[in-house]
Order: sequence, then structure tokens, then C-alpha cells
Amino acid sequence: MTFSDFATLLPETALVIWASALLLVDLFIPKNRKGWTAFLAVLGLAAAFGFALAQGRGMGAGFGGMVVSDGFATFLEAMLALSGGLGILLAYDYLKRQGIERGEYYTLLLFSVAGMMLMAKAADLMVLFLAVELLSIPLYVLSAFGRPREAGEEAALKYFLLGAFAAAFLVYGIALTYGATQTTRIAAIAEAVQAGSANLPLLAFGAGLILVGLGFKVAAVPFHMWTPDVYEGAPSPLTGFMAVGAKVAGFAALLRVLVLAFPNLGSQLVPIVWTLALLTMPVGNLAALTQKNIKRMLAYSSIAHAGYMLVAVVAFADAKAAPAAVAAVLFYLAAYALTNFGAWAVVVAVERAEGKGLEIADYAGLGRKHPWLALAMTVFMLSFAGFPPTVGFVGKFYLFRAALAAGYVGLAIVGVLASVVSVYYYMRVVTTMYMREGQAEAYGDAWLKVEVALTALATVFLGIIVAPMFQWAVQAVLKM
Amino acid sequence: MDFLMNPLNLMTFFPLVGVAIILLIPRERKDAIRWVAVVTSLVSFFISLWMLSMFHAQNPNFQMVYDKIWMKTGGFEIHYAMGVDGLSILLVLLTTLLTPISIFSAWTAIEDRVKEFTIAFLVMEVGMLGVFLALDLFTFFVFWEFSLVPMYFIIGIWGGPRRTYSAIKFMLYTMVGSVLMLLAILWLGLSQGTFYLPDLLAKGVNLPLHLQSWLFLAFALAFAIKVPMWPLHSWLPDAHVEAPTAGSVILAGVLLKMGTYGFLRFNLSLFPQASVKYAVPIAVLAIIGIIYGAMVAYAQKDFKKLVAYTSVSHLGFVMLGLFALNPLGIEGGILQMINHGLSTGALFLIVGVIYERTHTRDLNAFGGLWKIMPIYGAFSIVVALSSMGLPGLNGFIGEFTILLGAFKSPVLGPVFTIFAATGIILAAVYILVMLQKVFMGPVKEKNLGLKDLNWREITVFAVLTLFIFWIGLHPAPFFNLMGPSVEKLAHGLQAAAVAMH
Amino acid sequence: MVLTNYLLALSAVLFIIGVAGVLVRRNALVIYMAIELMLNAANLAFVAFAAEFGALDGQIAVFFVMTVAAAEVAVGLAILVTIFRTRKSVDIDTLHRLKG
Amino acid sequence: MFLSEAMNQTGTFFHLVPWAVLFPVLGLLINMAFGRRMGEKGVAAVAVTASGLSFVVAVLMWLSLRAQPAGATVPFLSWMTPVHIAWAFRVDTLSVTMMLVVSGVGTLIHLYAVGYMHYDVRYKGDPGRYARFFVFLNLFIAAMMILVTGDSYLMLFVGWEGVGLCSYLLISFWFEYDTKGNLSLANAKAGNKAFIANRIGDFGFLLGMFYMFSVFGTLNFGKVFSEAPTVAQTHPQAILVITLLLLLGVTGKSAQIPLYVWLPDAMAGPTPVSALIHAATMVTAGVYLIARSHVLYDLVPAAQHTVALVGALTALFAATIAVAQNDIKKVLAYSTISQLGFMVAAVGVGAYVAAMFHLIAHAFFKALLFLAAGSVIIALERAHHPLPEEGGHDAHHNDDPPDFDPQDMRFMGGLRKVIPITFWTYLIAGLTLAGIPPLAAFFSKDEIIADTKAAFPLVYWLLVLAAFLTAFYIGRQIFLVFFGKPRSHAAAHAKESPWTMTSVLVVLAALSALGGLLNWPHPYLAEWLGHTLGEVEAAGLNPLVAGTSATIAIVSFLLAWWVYGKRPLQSASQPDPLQRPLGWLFTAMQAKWWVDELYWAVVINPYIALCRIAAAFDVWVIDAIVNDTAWLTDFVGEKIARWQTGFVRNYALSVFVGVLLIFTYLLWR
Repeated sequence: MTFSDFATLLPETALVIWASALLLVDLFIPKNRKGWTAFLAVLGLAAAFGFALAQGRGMGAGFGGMVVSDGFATFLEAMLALSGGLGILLAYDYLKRQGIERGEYYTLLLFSVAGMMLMAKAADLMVLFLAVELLSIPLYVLSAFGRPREAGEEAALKYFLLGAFAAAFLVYGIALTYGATQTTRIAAIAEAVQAGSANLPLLAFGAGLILVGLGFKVAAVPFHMWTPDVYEGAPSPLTGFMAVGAKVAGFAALLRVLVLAFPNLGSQLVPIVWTLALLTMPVGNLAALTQKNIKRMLAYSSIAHAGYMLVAVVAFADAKAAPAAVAAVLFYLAAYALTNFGAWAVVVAVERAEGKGLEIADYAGLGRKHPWLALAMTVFMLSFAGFPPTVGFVGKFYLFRAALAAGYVGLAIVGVLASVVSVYYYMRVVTTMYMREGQAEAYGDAWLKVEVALTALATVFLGIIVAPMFQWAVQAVLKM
Repeated sequence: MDFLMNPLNLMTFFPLVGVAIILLIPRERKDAIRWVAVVTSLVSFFISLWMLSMFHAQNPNFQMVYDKIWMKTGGFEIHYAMGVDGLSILLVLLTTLLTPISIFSAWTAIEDRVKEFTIAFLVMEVGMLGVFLALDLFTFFVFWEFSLVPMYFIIGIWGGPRRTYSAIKFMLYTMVGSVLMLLAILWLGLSQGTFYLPDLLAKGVNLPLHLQSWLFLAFALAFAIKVPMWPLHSWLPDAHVEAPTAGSVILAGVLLKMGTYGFLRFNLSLFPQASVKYAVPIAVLAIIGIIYGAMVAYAQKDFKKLVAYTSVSHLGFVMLGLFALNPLGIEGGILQMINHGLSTGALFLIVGVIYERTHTRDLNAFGGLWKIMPIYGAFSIVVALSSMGLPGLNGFIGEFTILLGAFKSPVLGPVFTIFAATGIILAAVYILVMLQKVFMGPVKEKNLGLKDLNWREITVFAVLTLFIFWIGLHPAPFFNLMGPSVEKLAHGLQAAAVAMH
Repeated sequence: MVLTNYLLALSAVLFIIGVAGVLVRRNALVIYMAIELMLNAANLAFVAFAAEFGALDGQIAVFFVMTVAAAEVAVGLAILVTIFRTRKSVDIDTLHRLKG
Repeated sequence: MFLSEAMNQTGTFFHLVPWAVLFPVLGLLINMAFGRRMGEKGVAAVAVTASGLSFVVAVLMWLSLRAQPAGATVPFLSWMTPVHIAWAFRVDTLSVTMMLVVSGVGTLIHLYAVGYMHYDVRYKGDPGRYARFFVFLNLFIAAMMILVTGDSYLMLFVGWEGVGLCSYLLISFWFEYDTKGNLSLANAKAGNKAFIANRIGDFGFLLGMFYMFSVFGTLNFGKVFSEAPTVAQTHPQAILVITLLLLLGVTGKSAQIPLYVWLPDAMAGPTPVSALIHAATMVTAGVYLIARSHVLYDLVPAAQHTVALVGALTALFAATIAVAQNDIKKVLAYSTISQLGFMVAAVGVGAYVAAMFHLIAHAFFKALLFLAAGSVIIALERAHHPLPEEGGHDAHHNDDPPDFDPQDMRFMGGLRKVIPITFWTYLIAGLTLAGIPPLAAFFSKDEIIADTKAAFPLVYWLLVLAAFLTAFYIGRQIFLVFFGKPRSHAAAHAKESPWTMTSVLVVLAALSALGGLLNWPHPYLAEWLGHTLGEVEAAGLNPLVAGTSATIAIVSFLLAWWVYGKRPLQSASQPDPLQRPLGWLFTAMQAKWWVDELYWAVVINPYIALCRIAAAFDVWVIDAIVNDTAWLTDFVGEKIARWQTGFVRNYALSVFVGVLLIFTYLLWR
């Protein structure tokens, strides 16, 4: 344990220390001044963001190879730090408005971000497990933050029980993997397979269970069922954050594990991931069709987006196609994150007390009353649906390109057809805003508006000026 | 800066300047907004004339090309590339002409949310021009998909009672095809290492025939829905009936041409062998469309629906011409695209005029309008005759060339022409019955007070009628513009046909 | 070797009992206990493998898992308490407001 | 007029030929733009001048041709560049003959219409439509000029459809009425019928052109005709098919079997229209087309026989119908069909000069018949309800029955005394039609019959029979209309038409009477047309045939007198004297052999039904599949969302099932 070990883990370490300190500092911040806590939390995230960027292309392995700082991690850490910041912006006004403002929201969120970042960096399955839990436990708490709202509590309990259930599969999978390869180091697993010293059948079962655990995190069908309930029940700003953070972290882990630990298990695992992708896209999109609650609709839509990304993940075992696939998923995650925060910011803005204003029908007339907000929401919906010139389109373009490059034409066809279905429910929001008369209201402070504006502009801007971010994603691909 | 020095970029994106200005105008000042929109689109029109003046008709290749690398990833580059050649120039001009006309025509018809309406139209123009000018498959797809959105709003916000249904149907139906085309574009790009059309054309798509065929079919599906070809047309009547007049004009005038243009630019150019292979089935569908469209049009009771179905029939002619795969057929097809844009655009305006005055489109609610609205009647008759292909007017030139092309086609032949030519009889039937129901017969009492066209409407019709006569009497300039490019394309197709047999 | 196999079999049985517990019980507390059982089944497997390999890392993993489980249970119990306060029951079948 | 200056270097006026089209176009543009402000006189002056100038151009062409009988081709403007066809005019003896007839008769009818339409627009209650009428009439002259002067089949086709358009516009000119002036869609429908029937013919014409282009590589007359013999060697079937397809076009335009049905209904148009378009000029375009294409037809006897047979059958068939009609214009309409049959039969047997001769003669006498009939109708109309400006104050103070129809011959009778000029001119025209020597049609018709006798005996006998009926029905008409007692108030109080109308009648009567001189005793016409048609026929007055046909005509005319003149009808309601002796035959003839009904039952109604089925199919099958797909997607989505029961244990089960599946798969593989 040297200083360089900590250096590789600097953003996470800093964030955890900062969060712990903030927990104490918060005690001294008066109840009506919780803005300071939020501000300090953002500051911490900014520092983490800076540290992450400072690591650049990575600093190599640390802690005896249990964590690794590479370009892949940097990309995701930067994204997660930003997501944390956007998540706080999303929450600040909402918590006040709903009368549930407490400083712990921000500190817990920081811990969760730290867990997500760690997940991006984990080079050991045990660290991965720790990261998953560090990510999840604060989220369980935060889901119930709207206490005593029953929906929030129900969501929290469901999330907690199912999360723990899935985590148990993950742990068991890790145990089996350990049994098969004598190691939990991701790199060492692949080496063991290559050297022929691994117990392959056992490893396959272990890998299968790990897939279940991570599939739960990214909400892949059939491990997705917690998603709509939790997304609906949890406070809206949290859902927005969770929908991005948990998914990003989940895919980070999924990619790292599949590409680095199991590249030679393609014949066993590819059909499984393939089937997950095949199921996830239609189920998410079809179920979203009939939703009336916008949070639930977005929940199903997040399932669908996980499905699109899984299409590219399927290419993990193809050494030639994998780098492009990883880059495509990274890019898509960024696109999804931006769009998602924007959409949730609008949801937060339109939501009224007591969970009112969450039906899609409540958006009727928004186009007349708040044209800019409606325009922004339109941009987000178009980006979700994959219309140019938004970043969502470019993301899908790369995803399906990766799938085709690896030869998964069937999946790509299912994917694009599923995305046609998605157009229907996304456009329904637009239709309601512009083509139905109603009395939609919008609240929210300047920060929320800034977030909406920023994400909307970025959604379009990055959809037109694609190269820089994609270049970054390409450089961030996983290397052994 | 050199981005804007290129006439094509300038023309395509100039409407956005109008959008920016309109955003600054308070929404109460509707006339100011309208003027800005009309003037902006007219500027685009003048830029297109500038482009025309710089166009060398004898050169069959892309001209005024603007080519920059948009993004460079992994294996290859994606370009932002614009250029114009004989296949696209007329459609570009049609677009820049019809946009101001349709905005102008909606002067009094649209009173609600004028700001959004004009913005939607100007943004629409950007999308449409981009589609016709894009030289990179990716660039093309971006514009193609993007152009759906403003039309969705135009139908959905300012449309008739079933507007949301029609708008979403329009969008979803079109997307089913275009997403598969996206995959085909990707596949093509991956296998050829580039999306840049001139490169693809120069090298020729080097794929075995069965792969070519799949790609061809994926492109064809997207375009066939847009055209729309039978039996993929059922979004069209709904979209047309519900859309506001100006929207219908653009929809029929330009948007449908995006489909036929796609066939021309991509299917025929990139997959000549597959084109030869599928020419007969496509021509059969085209002919079914001609006859079926005419028959269904005849049975309509709604004026606008009737006109909508005529589009199915007319575009069948265009498709037949394109898949005759010889210069004659293709030239006729392109000209017929323009003709349809002018004539059917004008027909929708005709429907719009009477709808604005009577708020009904029921064919049985009219009668004898020629008596009370003589100027309206005169323009309508000219337009209707153009639509049914009367010699001396534009429609005939296109149809004649197409039918002759199909007759002499190496892949089709006289039988196709015989069946397609029955469309000319059937067109007379539905057009005449339409004229009879609307303009002839005794006048209904409630229609006695109808006002004839005002100066604004007369201007619009006069411009369209001018072109109807011009193309009908002296189409040479139009043919000259497209000639060399078509020859080049047909040459490739001819070679493919020889290679196939 | 033989011992390892027995231990693994026991671990699998425990795990399945845990899963079954989650699937059939209605009391949230009991369900969580069943999940603990699953975690401990994993722990057993870790220990068994570690013993067979003669390595320490498997045994260390057990500590991680136990610690995390403890943290989880703290949060879980807090949530349960909250729910019990509002609805006087921890029967999870009464919690199906969110659906569809 | 500095004629010499207008000549070009070669000393001819050929280069002026586009003005034959441009003058009427100018006229119609002026009338369209300013017609409402210029008043009736101004409109009439412009229209008549335009038409007259067109005639002047035609005369100039005639003069030039006398110097250079070979004629010339005058290019005007590039046109269909992909097929290398330009707007180019062809001046030769054939086209100039047609130009003279068209613009000459056309101008006369313009003059007549100046007076006729003055009353007509007032009776129909829309004086604003006066200008519109002359716009259409000028448009017709322009289109007809394009038709006859075009240098290619394509340009001919432009005129061909153009005159069809004018015909349509003028038939449905009073689109809100029927022929009796009641509010109705009948006139509009008659117009549609004409246009659609013509389109069916044009369908054949078009296909003929396509085939021709694919064989000859051009549609230009000169090139096609010069290559025809070679092509006949290489593609023996081609020319047969082309000529038969063109024949389909001819049956449409020239109202032959099976497409003749539109012409009787076309009488819905104002009478000058019936005279000009549906008798004198447009309907003869088919004859012109075949004469123009004689090089092709001469190469394929089978096509010629078909043409001749179609013509002869039509001649007889239409004549039988004409015998039993009561509407004064309907009789003339069927007579026109019948006479066109004569001409078509003539071109079918290669007697092009005879056909053209009859065409010219027919243009004179049939125009005259129609105009005179129009004069009769107007006279009755004016007596029936006089215009206020003529002192009429009460529209219905006469004792005419409510079903009074100014065109129904049963309400006429005895008119020779009240409208003498009309009577005399009508009589001349009628006798000409009957073929009484030495009036024009005697010579022309005689030439036709003589030519067919040698070429095609069946056709000969059909034509002879038709000629017999011709003299009978025109005799019947003359006796019904002008002799006997007036059978209505209006007939008794009819007044002669104004001089603008009657003077035209007189001129035409003179032409009808003297038209025979064109080709007899000296064959001027044969020599003249020989420059274009290539052959100079022997000047034909076969004494035997001439004698026979003259005898037939006279006997038949006398027979008509015996039936209708000797014992005239006493009242409008009295049945036709032929009704009893002929029985069902007369009924069938009166009902036009139920051909219209047949077409409705076999073609039109099935088509309408098919259209309705297609429309229903579109909604209930094609669109339903689309909507049902959407519905199904939605339904499945709802089912999937239903899985989300809200029970945690179900969710856990779902996870577990996933695990099971993965394990099963791993074990199974």
C-alpha cells in the first residue's frame, strides 16, 4: 500500500473522504441553508472530476492489481462525476419544494457516486462486489427519502430486497469463478483460461451468475422487474440520477468483466448476452407503450436503452469488433446520460406536490405555456428516439454499427424495429405537450432551468459535433 | 467561413437565419413573422437560382461539392458532403420554389401559433434540401430522418380532427422503412469502408449479388414507403387529409419525391445489378399503384382524399419510369416528379381554397363553383388537366416519356406500357368526375356567396400555372439540366443489365 | 478433494434453500434472512475453494461479504422499520401499489 | 399589307404558318384577360378577327403551295428533346386543305355564334359566360390548327387531345343544365362521356405512337413514311399493329363503332359547337389521321379492310338510329356519325381523295344543317318565352305543354312559312346530304361508293343501304319540321333569326350547293391532294354508280315524303307513323339499339363497383393491416406491462427463472 496505490484511486478516495467530512459539516449547517451542503457536495464532485481527468489515459494498476486506472475508467469517472453534479442540481429545488430537504441526500449521493466510480475501476471481482454495494446501499436509502411517502418506501424495500437477492447471485458467481480459476483478479481469470488451468464448466456457471448480478444492475430482461416500480416510487431527482449512474456503472462492470475476464468464453456467454439483448429491447419498448405515468414510461425506456447497449456488448468476444463496441457503448452511455438528465429535469420541473403532475396527460398544453421547456423536452424525446441531429441518434448509429461489424444483423434489425416502437411513446409526450390543450404548470429554480438548457444544448450540439467525444470514447477502450 | 461560401450550404441553412429572426419577434406580430418566413425562403430560392447559374448542364458529375470530414472514427471517415448534379438540381429548385409558395398560401389559413408554424416550415426546408443535396450516406440519413420531425408537427398541430393519429402514423410508418435503411447504410459503409457517395460510385459497390439484393431491398423499403408505392401507401391519405393545406403541398410536392429521389440516387446508382434484378417486381407494383390509386381516388367522397390517392397513381408513373432503367424512362421519371410537385401541390391548394371558404371537403357539398368563382374555376381546370396529362401541359411530357421509356426498356417492355397507359384513361375518369362534382352542375344555395380568389391566391396559382405551361410547351431546358447525369446513370445500368445476362 | 465436493454440495443446497425462501416467504424480514443464507452459501463456497487451493484470498473474501452484508442489513432494517411504522406490517404482499 | 415583305427568301409564306395557331391563341388570351371589361361586341370582334386571321394565314399557305406544291416544314421551338421531337409545322396540300376548311368554316361559325350566343347566354341566365364561349372557340381553332399542321404524330396528338378538351369544355358549357334547360348534371356528364370515350381512343393512339417510336425511332411524319417500306420488310407485324392502334384512336375521335356513343350526347353543347366541332371539323380528324398515315395503311391490307368495315358498319348502324329520333339535333348527330362512317370507309379502301372530298362537302352541309337547326331552335325558344328586350314580359303566357322542348321535332311543323331563310338553306343542306345531284355530296358520296364497289363489295352494299336510309331520315326531318301544320304555340309564332345568323346560313348553302365543283367536272382536288397523297385517282363519275345512287336518293326521299309529308302529323303527341309498321324494330332504333345501356351494364357499372371495392379494400384490408399491427403491438405491450404485478416475489421469480434458463442452457450445450 503505497502512495501510488492511492493515487490510482484518487477520485474515489477524495470523494469518500469529502463525503464523510460533509456528513459532519452538514450538522453545522442550519436547516434552511442546506444549499451549502449541496454546494459543497458539488464542489467535491468537481474535485473528483478534476482528479479523474488528471489521470488522463490512466495510471496503471494499483493495490496489487485490484483496481486499475485506465482511459476507460477515466471516461466513466468523468461522466459519473458530472452525473453526480447534475443529479444534485436536479434535486436541490425539488427537495425544498416537496419539503424533504435534508443534507444527507447530498452526502449519500456522493457515496453512491464513489461506488459507481469504483465499479469503473474494479479489476478484481471482490472490488466489483464492494463497489456494487457501495453504489447500491445509499440508493436504497435515498429511494425512501421521500418518507413518509408510501410509494417511496415501497420502492425502497423492493429495491433493497431484490438488490440484495441479485447481489447474492453475484457473490455466488464470484465464488464459483474463484473456484474455477483460483483467482478473482479479472486479468488473471482470462490468463487462467488461456493457460488451460481453469475449470471451464464451473467458470461458465460462475460467469452466468455474475451476468445475472450485473444484468440486474443494468436492468436487462428478465432481471429488470424492479426498475419500473423503483423508478416510479423513488423521488424523481433520484430516479433521474439512478437511471444514469447505476446504468453507467453496471455497463462499466459488465464490459470490463466480459471483455477482460471472459473473452474466451464467447461460445458459452455470447448466446446468453445475445438473448438478453433480444429480450430486453422489445420488452422494454413494448411495456413502455401503454404507460400513463411518465416516470414509469421513462423507466421502461431505460430498460430498452439497456437493451440497445447490450446489442453492442454481445460483440465482446470478437477481438476485432470489441474495441469499437466498447467505444460505442461508452458513447451511448454518455448520450443516454445527457438526454436522461434533461428529460428528468423536465419531469422534476412539472411534478407537483404529493406526486401529482406525473401523468403524461399532465403535460398537455406545455407547448403553449412554457414553449422553451416543451422544446427542450421535445429535444430529449427525439434524442431518446434516435432522431438526428441529436446525440441519441449518433449513439444508436454507433451501437448498431458495432453490432453489424460483429455480424449480429438479426439483433440490429430487432433493435431498430424496437426503436420504431419507442418513437410512438416518446412522441406521445410531444403530442401531449403540443397537440392537446391543457393547463400544464412548471416549477423549478434557475439551476433546474440551467440544467435543462445545458443538457438540451449539449444533446443537439454533441449530435452535430460528434468527433471529440467519440474520439475520447475510442481512446477509452479496454486494454488488457 | 468557406462553409457558407458554398451556395448549397448557404441555401440549405439560410432558412435557419429566418428561424432565428422569428424567434426574436413577439408572437402577436403575426404578419411580421409571416413576412420574415416568406422573405427568408425567397432568399433561399434566389440562392438556388444562383446555384442554377453556376451549374454546368453538360457535366454529369457532382458540382459545387462541399466535402468536409464530419467525424473520423475507427476504420473510416464520415463526411459532411453536399453537391448537386442533374438528378437533384430540379428537385432542389422545386423545393425552394414550393416552400415560399406554401408559406404564402397559409397566410390566412393559419392563425394559431404562427410563430411555430413558420419555424416548422423553415426547418422543414433545411431538411428537404439536405436530403436532395447530401453526398454522404450518413449526411443523407441525418437529413432524411430529421425532415420527419417538422412535418410531424405541421400535421399534428395544425391539422384536422384526426391530426395526432395521422401525424404519428406518418412518422412511424416512415421510420419502419428508414431504420432498416440505416442498417443497410451501415452495412454498406462497413463493407466498403466509406459512406461518401462519390467514392462509392467511383469504385462501384463490390458485393456479391445476393448481398447487393438485401441492401437494395432495405433501401427500397424505406423509399417505397415514402413514395409511397402500393401497398405501403396507407399513411398517405390520412396524412394528406389531416394536414393543413400548406403541409399537404409540401408533403405531396417535395416529401414524396424524397422517396423517388432515393431510388434514383441510391438504389439505381449503387446497386445497378440488383436494380436490374428487381426492376420487374417494382414495375409491377408501380403499375398496380397507378391503376389502384386511380380507382380508389374515383371512389372517394372527400376532395382531399381524392387528390391524395391521385398521388399514389402519379408516383406509380414515376417509379415505372425510373425502373425502365433507360435514359428515357429516368428522364421522364424525374420530370414527372417535378410535374407532380407542381400539379398536385396546386391541387391541394385548390382544395385548401375551397376548404377555407366552406369548411368542408365533401365532394357532394359543392357543384357549379365555376359559375360563382370563375377565376378559381379556370385555374382549377388547368391544374386538373395537367394532372390528367393533357398534352401541352406538363403532366403529359412526363407521362409520355415514362411510358415510352418503359416500352423500350431492356427489362420491362410493351406489356408494362399497355397496363400503365390505362392509367391515363382512369386519370381522366377521376379528374373529370372531380371537376363535375365541384365545378359543374347546379350551384348549391349555401355556396352562392362564395368569394373568388384574392390577389394572394391568384399570385400563387399564377406561378404554378406558369410552370405547368412552361414544362408542357417547352420542357427542353428541364431535360437539358438532367440529361448528362441521367445518361451516365443509365450507362451504368445498361452495363449491369448486360453483365446479368 | 472429497471434502471440498461435500462442502460445495452443502453450499449449493444452502443457496437453493435461500432462493426458495425468497420466493415463498411473505415476511420481508424472513426474506432478508433467506438472502443472508444465500450469501453465506457463497461464503461457504469461498472457504471451501480456499481450503482446497490452500490460498488465503478466498477466506478474505468471506470477510468482505460478511461486512457488506452487515452494512446492508443495517440499511435494510431501517427501511423495514420505516415501513412498519407507516403500515404496521412487513408482509411484502401488501406492497403492490407500484405496478403495471 | 406588304405581302411581299412577309415572304421569306424562297418567296413563300410558309414560315408564317405558326401564326395560324398563334392568332387564335392571342385572341383567347385577350378575351380571357379582358373579356369581362370589353363587352360582347369587343369579345366577338377579337374572337372573329383571331379566327379570321387564321384563315388568312391558311389562304397564304394555299397561295404559296400553288407555287411550291411540295410544301415545307417549319420548325418553331424545341420540345421533347429526349425523343428529338420539336414543335414543327408541316405545310402541304393535305394540311392546307384542312386548314382552309377548319379556319374557313370556323370563322363562319364564329360569326354565327356572335348572334346565337347573345340569345343563348340570356336564355340560360348567365351573360357573363359570353366571353368564355369565344375563348373556348378560339382555343379550338388553335388546337385544330396544331392537329392539322403538326409535323409529327406527337404534335398531331397534342392537337388531337386539345380539340378533345375544347369539345369537353363546350359540351359542358352549360354545365348546370340539361339539354332542356333544367338544372341538372346532364350536360356535365355528357362532356365527361365525350372526353373519356376520346381518352379510350387516345389510349390506342398513344400505344400506337410508342410502338411506332420503338420501331422507327421517330414520330416525325417524313421519316416514318420514308422508312415505312423498309420496316414493313423487317417488322411485318409492326405496321399492322400500329395502324390498328391508330384506328382505335380514330374510332374515338371520329365517333366510329365502338366509341361513337359520345357524339349524340355531345349535342348538349351550344349549337354552333355542334356545327363546328361535332360535325364539320374535329370529328373528321380521324379521317385526316388515316389520310395522313396513308403510307402506312397502304402497306397493310388487313388494316385497311378493318378500317373500311368499321366505317361502313358505322355508316349503316348510325343511319338506322337516325331514322327514329325526334330530337332535331340528335338526328343530325347520328347523321354525322353515319357520314363519318362513309369517310372512314373511303380511307379504308384507299380512296383518300374521295374521303377528303366528302369531308369538305360534309363540313359545309353538315355545319349548315346544324346552324340552321340552331336557328330553328332559337326561333322556337324566342317564341316560347321572349326576352324582356324583345317585348316579352310574361314567360308563360302561351299554351305550350309543360314538356315542351324546342329541339323536339314533334313540337314543330309548318316552319317553312315563318322562318323562310332557315327553311331554304336547310332544304339545300338536306338535299345535299341526301345525295341529290348536282349538290356537293352527290359527287363526293358517289365517289366513295364507286371506289368501294371495286375494292370491297361488302362495304359497298353496306354503304348503299346507308345512303338509302340517309335520304330517308333527312327527308323525314325536313317534312316533320317545315311542312304540315305548326304543332305548338311556339312553332306558330316563331320569328326568323337575325342577319348575323342567316347570312352565314346563306353562305354555307352556296358552298354546299357548289362544293361539288371542287372535284367535278375537273378533278382539282385530286390533283391538289395528289402532291401529298401521291396518287392521282381517275376523276370519278362512274355513270352506273352515279345513276344508281341518285335513284336511291330520290326514291328514298320520296318515300319519306310519302310517310311524313303526305299525311303530316296533327299533334305533338301522335305516335310516329313508322311505329306501327316497323314495330319492335322501330323501338330498337329509337332506343339506339340500347348500346348505352349495354356499356353501362358491361363496362361502367362494373368499373364503379370495382372502384368501390378497391376503396373498401384500401380501408378494410391494406390500412387495417397497418392499424392492426399497431394495435397488436399495443396489445402485446399491455400484456407485458401486466406481468409487472407489483409483487416482489414475482420479480424475484423472474430473476430466478432467468438464472434457471441460463443454467439450463449451460448444462444443455
